[in-house]
Amino acid sequence: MSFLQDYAYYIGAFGLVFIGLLIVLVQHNLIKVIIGVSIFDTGINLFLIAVGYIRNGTAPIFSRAGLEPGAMVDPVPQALVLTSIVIGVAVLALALGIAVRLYREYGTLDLRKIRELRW
Amino acid sequence: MIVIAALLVAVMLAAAAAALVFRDLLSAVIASCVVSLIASILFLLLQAPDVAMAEASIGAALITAVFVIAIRRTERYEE
Amino acid sequence: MRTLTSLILLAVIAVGIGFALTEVPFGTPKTEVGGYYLEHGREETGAANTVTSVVVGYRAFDTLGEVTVLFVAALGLGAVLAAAGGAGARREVEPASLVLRTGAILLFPLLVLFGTYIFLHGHLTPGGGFQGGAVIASACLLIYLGSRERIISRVGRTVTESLSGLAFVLIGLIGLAFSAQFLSDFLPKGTLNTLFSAGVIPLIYVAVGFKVGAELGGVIDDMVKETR
Amino acid sequence: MVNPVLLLAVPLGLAFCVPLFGMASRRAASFVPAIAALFNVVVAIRLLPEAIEEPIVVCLGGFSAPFSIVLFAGPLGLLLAALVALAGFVIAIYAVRYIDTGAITKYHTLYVLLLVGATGVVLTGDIFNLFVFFEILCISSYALVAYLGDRGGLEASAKYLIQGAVGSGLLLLGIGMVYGLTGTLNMAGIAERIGAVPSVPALVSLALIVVGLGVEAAIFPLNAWLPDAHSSAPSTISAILSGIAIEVGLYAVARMVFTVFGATDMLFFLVFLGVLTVLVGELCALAQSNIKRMLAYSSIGQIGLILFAVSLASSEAVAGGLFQLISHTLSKVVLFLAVGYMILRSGSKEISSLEGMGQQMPLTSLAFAVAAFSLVGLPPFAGFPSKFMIVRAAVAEQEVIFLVLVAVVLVATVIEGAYFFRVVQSLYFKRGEKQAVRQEAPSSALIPIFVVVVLIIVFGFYPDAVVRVLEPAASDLVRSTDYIRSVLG
Repeated sequence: MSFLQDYAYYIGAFGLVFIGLLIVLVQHNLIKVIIGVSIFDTGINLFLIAVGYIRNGTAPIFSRAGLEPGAMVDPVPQALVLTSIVIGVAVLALALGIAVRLYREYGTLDLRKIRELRW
Repeated sequence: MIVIAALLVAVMLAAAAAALVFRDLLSAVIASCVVSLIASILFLLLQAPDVAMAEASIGAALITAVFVIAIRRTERYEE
Repeated sequence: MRTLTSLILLAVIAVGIGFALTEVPFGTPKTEVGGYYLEHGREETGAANTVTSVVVGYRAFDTLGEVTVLFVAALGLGAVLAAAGGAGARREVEPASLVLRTGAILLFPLLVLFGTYIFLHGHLTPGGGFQGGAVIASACLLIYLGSRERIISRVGRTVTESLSGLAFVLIGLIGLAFSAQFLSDFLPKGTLNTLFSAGVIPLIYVAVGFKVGAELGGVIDDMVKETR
Repeated sequence: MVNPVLLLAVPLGLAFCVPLFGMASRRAASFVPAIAALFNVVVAIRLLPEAIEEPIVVCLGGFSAPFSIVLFAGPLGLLLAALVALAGFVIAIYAVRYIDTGAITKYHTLYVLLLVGATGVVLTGDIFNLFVFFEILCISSYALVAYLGDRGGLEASAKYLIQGAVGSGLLLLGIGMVYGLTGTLNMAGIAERIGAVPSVPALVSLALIVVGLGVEAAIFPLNAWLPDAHSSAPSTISAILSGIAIEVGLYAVARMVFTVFGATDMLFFLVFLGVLTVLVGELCALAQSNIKRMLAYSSIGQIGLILFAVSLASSEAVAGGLFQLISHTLSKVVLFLAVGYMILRSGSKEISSLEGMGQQMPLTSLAFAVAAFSLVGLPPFAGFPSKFMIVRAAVAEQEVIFLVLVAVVLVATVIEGAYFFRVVQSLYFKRGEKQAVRQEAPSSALIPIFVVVVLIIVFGFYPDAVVRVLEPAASDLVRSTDYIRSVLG
């Protein structure tokens, strides 16, 4: 049980990171690769939040009286992840736009077939 | 609580693995949407409500919509 | 072959990260920067939500960079899709059913209202400019689902994007001119936990909300009308 | 005193204005990048003497040092900011006429934002802020590589984007780990505490960060995207990517390794990687028949040389590496801009199609030849003193292994000479088969090109003008204790 308590979130986060990287490395379909990048990003975000967590902590919002700053989780990783989620979406949207255009030029999304530039 | 979290993690990893093996891109996108949704519940359990909201609205909803539109513009099945 | 090399590569990374993680134990307090923000965030920025006081107060410059990233991506998407010159095939779209259409029309103002509520209360409750902007963008998605014809005005979108970005920069420059530094707070802090508190934070979040809404809505709009 | 934050805020504000100008008139929008870059040149050069005396540290938001985002405007940061702005200005003037297809307003906005991203990376003193500006730089380059919307550009952009996205993910992972280990995001704060962290986790996070940044810096195994991207982009974008983007990536790597992590035990590995990058780049460049691809591979070689010099870590070697960085930026800007109109006039990117250009486009060819000679390292041009400084510093290490590596670098220079002379030869001494009349490039292109050519020659004759700034810049990079003191007091 204590193993789960210590490692459940880390396992989840790095599980996503590795599955995401695996998709990027072994898949040939561009959209599939982009899905891999999205899972990879989610894993990193989960890791960052897990770094900032404090056991039995509360959310860092002083919504009512009697909340102790010492018992709150670290707000900084949450701020970083907010930024990183938005950046991730920006990259994914651009990637999907490029994928749509590539499909129109080549008629396929298979990265093995899209290789005019190799010498 | 930790049991719930561990179960969620297991389902999330299974969904991610499903995204790896599905040859139907639409199913793969839905699987990655499930990953994002569960991640947003995990954010909530980790006392990060702001991030959970952002992940649910941006990471799970909007980007899935963009994925689906992109798949409609291209092709649904991997070769 | 490729799978095998990838797996070996990942295994190497995994071992390295595994070693590193032993020094980052889960669930223990590790940082003093975060502790400082929790202790002093309320009086220094006036926001009850400490995440907001970090995002829009202490690290507001990151947020400016972040809306810029979104701006870059939306512009880039527009540029990439515009290069086609509208050569795509027009396809006939089926009109949406009456239920969907009516539902979309009814829900649209509610969603926009909800998004506005989220970014106006960013310094009090969870949420803020990004989440609120995303809700507004999903209202745009709903419009597309319901009426299937483009109704988002291109000019309006460009003006919103530019003006909200400019507003953010100008708030920063006013801080530089009348107070200590770029992006420093030049308004009174007000009472904690009321709507009119936290100095410039609500102003910045309004600008961010408009900007994120316009960018994400624009991304969806660009993708949708790409072949129509 | 001018506040260094204006170097970022003013161009950013102008970038948000470009779409508004664009609605009024496209012509107005196309001059904004030049105005923004000119502003930055003036401000950066004005601040430089002050920064050499004492680095200017700006705490944004008015909070005290480790709790706010810090801008560190030291001699190195401002020197690179001035270089970014100068190259940006020249290319922006050229682009006013050169870019005439596609979504022109969007091009100019993205271009200003690319400059903002590069300037932000060199000025920031906060590791996560560096990530944000790095993303601005990368995402605007992904979009600009695909700007023409042709098959090559889209394919290159897709490859670049996927590799870049994985790279920035790894960078973020490294940043998260560093935050978990040291509890701060301020670079000086990390530098102060990293000594107390056990070495394996510190090394893992440094490795993640270096790999993440190394994708953009085009260090050897991570540079598969570069030749495609640089050769398929519009020539103005090739010039800015080759002259600015990879250098900024390399700056970030050096800043992390030297100042933040103080990882002296990693340096030999980087020296070796640098030499490998030189060899791979130059050998591949020799095999090319496409002129832009050749220049792209030559950039890889040059980046390897700069990495080699900087990783030697003696202050003379670092200064030499930075000088090489400046002369490479100037030369590559001229080369890509000159080649831009040559390709436009001849309609082909093959080197063989450039035969006889020496007679038909004499001024453009002259600029190309000067920049090529400078890059190879021939005297009276800027490339000679910089390469000479690097070789002298490497020999001064007095170790056999460095002598061997210097020999390898010199062989690579000979290879570089071989392929550039081949191009210059076909420009001047071969008569093209087709006697088509090709017009000289317009003056809107020639004036900016020759401004840089003059700089190359001036720096070649008076290297001291640069070296005076380079020495404080080098110690800014290498001496991390001074860095910590000026930020945290």
